Amino acid sequence: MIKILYFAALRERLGTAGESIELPAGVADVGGLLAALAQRGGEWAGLAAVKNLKSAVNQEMARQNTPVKDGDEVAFFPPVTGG
Amino acid sequence: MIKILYFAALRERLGTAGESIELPAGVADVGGLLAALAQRGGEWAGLAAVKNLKSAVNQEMARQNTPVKDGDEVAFFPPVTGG
Amino acid sequence: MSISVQEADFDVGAEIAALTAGDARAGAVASFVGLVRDVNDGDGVSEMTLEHYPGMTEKALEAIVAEARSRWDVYAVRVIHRVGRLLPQDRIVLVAVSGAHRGEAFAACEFIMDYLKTRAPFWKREVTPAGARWVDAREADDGAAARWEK
Amino acid sequence: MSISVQEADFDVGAEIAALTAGDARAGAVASFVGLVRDVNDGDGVSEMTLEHYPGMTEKALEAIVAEARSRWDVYAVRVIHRVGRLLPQDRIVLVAVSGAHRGEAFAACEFIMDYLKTRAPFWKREVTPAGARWVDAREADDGAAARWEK
Repeated sequence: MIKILYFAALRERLGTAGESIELPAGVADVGGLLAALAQRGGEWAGLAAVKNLKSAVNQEMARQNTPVKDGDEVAFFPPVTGG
Repeated sequence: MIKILYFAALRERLGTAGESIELPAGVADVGGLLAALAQRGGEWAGLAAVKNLKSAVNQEMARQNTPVKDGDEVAFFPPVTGG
Repeated sequence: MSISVQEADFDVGAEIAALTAGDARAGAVASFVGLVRDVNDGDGVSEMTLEHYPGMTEKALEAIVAEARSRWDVYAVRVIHRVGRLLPQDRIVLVAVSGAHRGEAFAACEFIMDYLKTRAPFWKREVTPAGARWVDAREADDGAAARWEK
Repeated sequence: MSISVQEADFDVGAEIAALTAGDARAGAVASFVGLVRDVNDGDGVSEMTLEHYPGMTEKALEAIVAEARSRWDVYAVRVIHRVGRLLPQDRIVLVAVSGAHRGEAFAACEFIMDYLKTRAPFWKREVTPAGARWVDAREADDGAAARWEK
């Protein structure tokens, strides 16, 4: 299982703050997970195309090629705007 | 008449915080005034040689060639160390 | 504790004083307070809500402060960031840094703010006359953070 | 009044809050507090006395603030500098600057401190175990001020 979290505009757009799913077969990194989620269609299809989409793996900023493995916490969100 | 003020270490060294004197004959700028004061001898003789001596004319930072005229307020002091 | 993420407001004077209390080595405290403006991108803002990523937020701020400490010889660092609903003129963030001299304190304080703006997971949602909207990231913030890259 | 030269201590939190009171354009306040250290040039310091040039001090600070305002788009500026006898950990100086965004506020605040250190007529006399002495100007301060020259 992996835990996926969605924040801010992305959370609103997808209509969910998060989910726990089995790591999809063949997914080894953040880019692979995005591709797997896109297969759901609808809003999910456009996920990887969201402008400046940011991600984190286990609460550390990540990139498309950051590894994802069973047990990880993955988060997707827009560019941060705090401070 | 001109008013001359001395501050900090210079005030202590010269033993005076200030004086009012007639503008010495021939003195047209800060450098000229220092030369005239040096003629007093004693601690005054070394005044122009004080390391990094600073001056002000009418409460504005000055240089050796800043003009001095009758009625001016001239100040001499070491480099500033506030803040 | 040098880092706090909280809904409550904070006392700037007390925080700055606490940073150097009992530390007579410190000759300098540089600090920054960020506030809610009543305008953004030309539109009036009547209120905003700050969302964050609990857990990661604190880790990200700790990493930013650790990076600042590795670059400059500073003594104490305090970061407070509010979350939840805020109104114009409300304080959002405080960063305060003490050091022996001002150069290090200023640099570390500005560095922390620049990195916080681009690396700490906070998102602002503001209410304008046209409705609520998520605040877009400013390109100027990316530029500000990039200048610290070695 | 944006500039004060005084013997009395000041309230950092109140001063920073007053800078943006009623001004919802302001999104940023950068500030600096200078404190008396208990050591200087390797010697213990038990107390210090700050002398200044009444009249010129205020004029010099006004000119520095005016120069900062001409360089950066900032809203409010507050400078307080104490004179007289001070003990380690006592506050010496406060510079606080508000602006729309942090870049201008930080730059103006640091600029004012750098210029104050080299252009405002204050002199520190400190008491060490070896007796009283006038503090020497730091070369680093000249360097800090020089970097703002156009």
